[in-house]
Amino acid sequence: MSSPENPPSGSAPRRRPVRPVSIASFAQARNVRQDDHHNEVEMLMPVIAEAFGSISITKDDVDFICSGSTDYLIGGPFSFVMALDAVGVWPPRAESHVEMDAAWALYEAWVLLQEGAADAALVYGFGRSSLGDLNEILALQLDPYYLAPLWPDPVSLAALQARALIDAGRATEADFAAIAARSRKDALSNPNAQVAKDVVASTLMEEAYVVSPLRRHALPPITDGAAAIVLAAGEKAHQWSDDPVWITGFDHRIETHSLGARDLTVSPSTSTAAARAGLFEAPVDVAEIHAPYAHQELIVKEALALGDSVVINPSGGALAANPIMSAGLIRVGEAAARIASGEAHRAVAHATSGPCLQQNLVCVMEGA
Amino acid sequence: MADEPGGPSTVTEDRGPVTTLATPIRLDFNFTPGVAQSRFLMGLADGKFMGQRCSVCSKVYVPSRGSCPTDGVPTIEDVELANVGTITTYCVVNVPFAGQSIEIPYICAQVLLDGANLSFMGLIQEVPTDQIRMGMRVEAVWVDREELSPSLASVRYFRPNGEADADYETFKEYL
Amino acid sequence: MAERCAVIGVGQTHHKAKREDVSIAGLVREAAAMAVADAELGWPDIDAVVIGKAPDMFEGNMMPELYLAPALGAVGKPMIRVHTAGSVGGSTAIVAAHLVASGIHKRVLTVAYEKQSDSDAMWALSVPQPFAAPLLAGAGGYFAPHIRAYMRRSGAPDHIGRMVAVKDRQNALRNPFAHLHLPDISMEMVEESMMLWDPLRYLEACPSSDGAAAMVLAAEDAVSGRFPPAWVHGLAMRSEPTMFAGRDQVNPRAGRDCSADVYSQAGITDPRSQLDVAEVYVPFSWYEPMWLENLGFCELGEGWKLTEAGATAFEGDIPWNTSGGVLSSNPIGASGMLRFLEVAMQVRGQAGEHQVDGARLALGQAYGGGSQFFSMWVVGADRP
Amino acid sequence: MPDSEVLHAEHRLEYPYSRSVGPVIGAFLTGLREGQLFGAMGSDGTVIVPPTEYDPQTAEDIGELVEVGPGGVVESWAWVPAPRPKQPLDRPFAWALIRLDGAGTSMLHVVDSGGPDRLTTGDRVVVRFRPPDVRIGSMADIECFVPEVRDGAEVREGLR
Repeated sequence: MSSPENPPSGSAPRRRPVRPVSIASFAQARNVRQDDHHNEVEMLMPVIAEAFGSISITKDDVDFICSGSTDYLIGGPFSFVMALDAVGVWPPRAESHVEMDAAWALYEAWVLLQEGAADAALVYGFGRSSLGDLNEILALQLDPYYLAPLWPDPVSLAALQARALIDAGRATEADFAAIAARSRKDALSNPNAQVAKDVVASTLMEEAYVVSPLRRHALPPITDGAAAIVLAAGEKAHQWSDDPVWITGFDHRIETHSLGARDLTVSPSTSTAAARAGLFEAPVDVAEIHAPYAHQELIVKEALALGDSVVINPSGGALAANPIMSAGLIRVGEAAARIASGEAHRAVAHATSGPCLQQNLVCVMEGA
Repeated sequence: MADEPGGPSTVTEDRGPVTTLATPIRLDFNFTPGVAQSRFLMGLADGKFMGQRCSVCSKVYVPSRGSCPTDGVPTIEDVELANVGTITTYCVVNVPFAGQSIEIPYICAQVLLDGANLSFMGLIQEVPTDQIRMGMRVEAVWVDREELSPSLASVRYFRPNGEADADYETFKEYL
Repeated sequence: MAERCAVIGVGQTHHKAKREDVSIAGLVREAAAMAVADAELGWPDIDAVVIGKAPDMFEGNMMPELYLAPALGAVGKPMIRVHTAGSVGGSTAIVAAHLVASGIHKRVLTVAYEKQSDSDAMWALSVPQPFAAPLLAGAGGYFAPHIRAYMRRSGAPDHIGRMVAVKDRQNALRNPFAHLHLPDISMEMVEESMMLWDPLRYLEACPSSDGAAAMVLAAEDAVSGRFPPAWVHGLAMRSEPTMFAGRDQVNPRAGRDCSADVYSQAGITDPRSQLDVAEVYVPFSWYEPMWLENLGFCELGEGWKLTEAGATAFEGDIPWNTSGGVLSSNPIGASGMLRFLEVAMQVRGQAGEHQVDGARLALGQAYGGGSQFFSMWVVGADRP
Repeated sequence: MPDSEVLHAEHRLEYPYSRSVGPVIGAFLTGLREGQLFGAMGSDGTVIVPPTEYDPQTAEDIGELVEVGPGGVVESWAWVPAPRPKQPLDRPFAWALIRLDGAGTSMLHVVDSGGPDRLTTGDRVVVRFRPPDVRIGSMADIECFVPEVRDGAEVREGLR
C-alpha cells in the first residue's frame, strides 16, 4: 500500500487529467529469445490485429497512431518507417514515432487524447534484441566522448548500481535472488513469458556471477517482442468496454546522465513522476515495475512508496521477458489487464529508459 | 619513441589542444528479411520475380515485405510475374558515391513489371542515356544460371525489349 | 478544450558543413540557450523538453536525449525524443505544442538538431542491408525520377528548378545563420554546376549541414519574451506508406490531407491570398512547384507558373523560404523545425533582413521519408 | 513455414565517427594526453570529473577547470570475470566509479586489482596512464586505475 500521507521527496503539484482516457485493449507477441523467422512487419501484424480484434474495431476506428522503436536493434536507419506497413496507414493518418520505449509513445498519444486532438489511438512498440549484441548496442546510449568509447556494457553499469545498494545496507544478493524466484514463479501463469520456472531463491544463489554482484538470475533475458495498446477517450471508451480501465495519472521524468553525479540507490525521477501522476493519493493493489535488473525493483518500489501488500509484477516483469522498446508499454498493458480482470481496482505501471534507471515513467490506472 | 625520457610533462610541446576524437563503431547483426521477402529472394535465385497479392485489395506487390501497406494484412498468395515491364520514370546518375559499382553516367529507372501494382528501381543498360523514355518497355537480363542467388544482384539489369512504348495513360497512376 | 499555444522564444545555430568548434551538446545548447534567452526565461522556467533528430546513426549516439538532458536543462523534467524521418523537426515542435495545448505544461522547450559531420550523412543513409538491391542511385536518385514525373505531368520548362535554386540562395544572403552564402549565384552558375541525378544539378540540391534549432512554446498565461508571441493557429501531421500500388509521389495525399487539416483549423480557405509567407521543406529545387500544388497555393499543374512569375520571390505576393530554406541550410533533423521557427520569426517581426513586411499569418511545412511523412503549422501575430 | 525457408545473413554496421569535442571536453582530453586529470566547478562549487560542459543538475555553464587526482576512492565497483573484446582490459577487471581527490562526483573507469577479493568499496586507487607516446587525448589514455597500496607498499602509478 502506498502512503499518501508521507509521499517521497520530489513531489510536485498533481495535475488531474481533464478528459478520461482508457486502455481499451492490449496485445503482445509471445516473448521469445529469438524470432529469426519474421521481420518487424510480420512480427507486428498479428499483435495489432489482436489489439483491434479483441474490441471488434479496425484501423479506421483510431485517429492517431504512435510507435516506439530504435534503429540500433536492427542495425539500419528508419526501421519505424517499414513497420508502419503493419498498420496499413491508408488513407493517410495522423501518426508519430518516438525513438524511445513505446510507453512514451503511449504518453504522447494520451496527451493528444487529453487535448481532444484525437479520440482513439493505436500505440505499438517492437524490437528484436536478438539480432545484434545488446551489450555493445546499449553502450551507445552513453556519453559519446567519456563513456561510450570504453564500451561499458549495461550489465556492468547495473552491477555498479547493485553494489551501491548493497553497500548502503539496503539489499543483499539474496534479495535479488528472491525477486528473481518470485518472477519466475509468477511467469508460469503468463503465457507470453520467456523465463518461467518454479525455483527457490537458494537454488538461484548457486549461479555464478555474470558481473558481480549480479548473477544470471538478476539479469533480464534477451527478448524479441512487440506489443500494442489501443487508447480511447470519451464515448469510444464506453463503446469499447463495459468497464473501462481509466488512466488517472501519467507522468515521466529524466535524471542527469553522468552515473557519478547521481545517487544510484534512489530514483527521484520515479518519485516525482509518481507524485505528478497522483499515485500517492490512494493505495494501489498491483504494480508492474519495469526493472530489467532484480535490484532495480527495490529502488523503484521504494520510489513509488509501495507497501508489502502491493502485488508486484504478477506478469513476472522484465526478468521474465524484456523486449527492448516494448517492455515498458507491456507493463502498462499488464497492469491494465489486472484491473480489467477484476483482480485489482487501482494499479500503477512503471517504465524506464537509459542506464541505471536514468529516465522513468509512471502511469496510474483505475477501474470503474 | 623508445628514447623518449620518462617523467611528467614530457609531451607538452608541438601538440595543440585536442579538438577531435575518433570513436569508430562496429556492430554485427544477424539479419533476416522475414518470410515474405525470403520468398521473393528465393524466386530470384530461381530466375523469376515472385510477387504477392493482397487478399483485400487484390494488388500485387513485388517485392512484398509481408504486408499490404494500405490494408495492413499479410500477403500470402504468391504470384509469378513476367520478365518484362514498363519504365514509369527514371533519372540519369552522374554522381559518384560511396558503394557505387557501376560506371557513370547510367540510368536508374522505376520498372513496373507486367502483372505487378508496384514499380521498383532497376538499372537500365543497352540504351544510350539520351534515348531513355518514360513508357519504354524493358526486359530483365539475368546473370548466368549457376550465378543466380537470393539477391537482386541476380538481375544484371533491364534492357529495351523492342516493344512499342506503353501509353502514358497506362502507367500514369504508378508515378 | 485545447489551450492556446504560442512561440515565445526562438534560437538557431550558425549552420555549417562542419561545426568543428562544438560537441553535440554544445551545438544543441547554442540554439536552446538562444531560445530560452529570447523568451526572457531561465532554465528552471522550462517545464518539459521535446527533442527531435533524424537517425541516431548520423552521430552514433543511441537515444541521445539521455546524454543531452543536462545540456538542455531537462533534469527532473519530462523529456521526449521524436523521430519521424525528415519531417522530424516539424513533428517535434508539434508534440511540444500538444503538451501546451493539452494544458499539461506552461512552457516547453523544443529542440532539433543534426551533427552529421560526425559521420558522413549520405553514407549513413545508405547502409547496405543484406539482400537489398545493389546501391543504384544514392540520396538524390530517389527523388529525381519523381521530379521528372512532375515535369512530364505539368509540362514545366527546365529552367524552373534553376529559378528556385537561385531565389533561395539569394534569400540566404539575407540570413546570417544560413549555411550557404553564394553572392554570385545566377541561373548560369546553376546551369553550369554538375549534373548529379539528371534532371537534378548540384546547385539544385541541398547541402549537408551541422546545426540546431530551438523554440520555447508557452500557454497564454505564460507568454513572455523580447518579441510578441507567434500564436499557433493550426497544426497537423499525416503519414502514408512508403510504397503502395497507385501511390502518387509527386502530389502525395498525406500532404494534401495534412494541409487541409491545418487550414481548416486556421480558417484558411485561400492559402495564397490569406498567408503572408511560407517556409516549406524544399531540399531539391523542383519541390517548390510540386509543394505549391500539394499545399493548394494553386491548381494542379500550375505551381511552376507561380515560381516563374516570381510570386514566391522575396518581393512576390507569397514569398516562400525567405530564410534561404533547406536549399541553403540542411541540418537534417533540424531542417523541419527551422521551417516552423522561421515562420514564427516572421509573424513576430524578428526576421531581420529577410523579414517580410507586415507578415501576420504564415505556414511552416516539413516532410520526410519517401515524401510520406508531413508536419505543418500555421502561426499568426493575432491571437486565435 | 519451416525455418529453412527463411533467409539469414550477417550484417555489419561500421562507421569511423570523428567527433569535434568543443572546449571543455577538449581541455579534459588534452589533459589526459599530457597525463593530467581535470575537473570543472559546477554551480554549487562541486568539482565535476570528468568535466561535463554544463552543470549536471542545474544546466548552468560550468566554471574554471581544476586539477584533480591522481588518486581517488572507489565508490562502487563491479567485477568482470570475462571482459568483452572492446573493453579497456583483456584480463578480468572491475568497472568502478572513482571519486578522484578534489572531485565532488565520481568517474567511470576500470580498476586492475588482480581479483575481486582484492577490491572493496572505499579502497584508494591511483591512475595509471598509458605511455606518453601512445596517448592521443581519449579516455583510453588511462590504461586503468590500480590499488594505491598493494602488499603494504605504495605503488607510484600517478606519474605522468
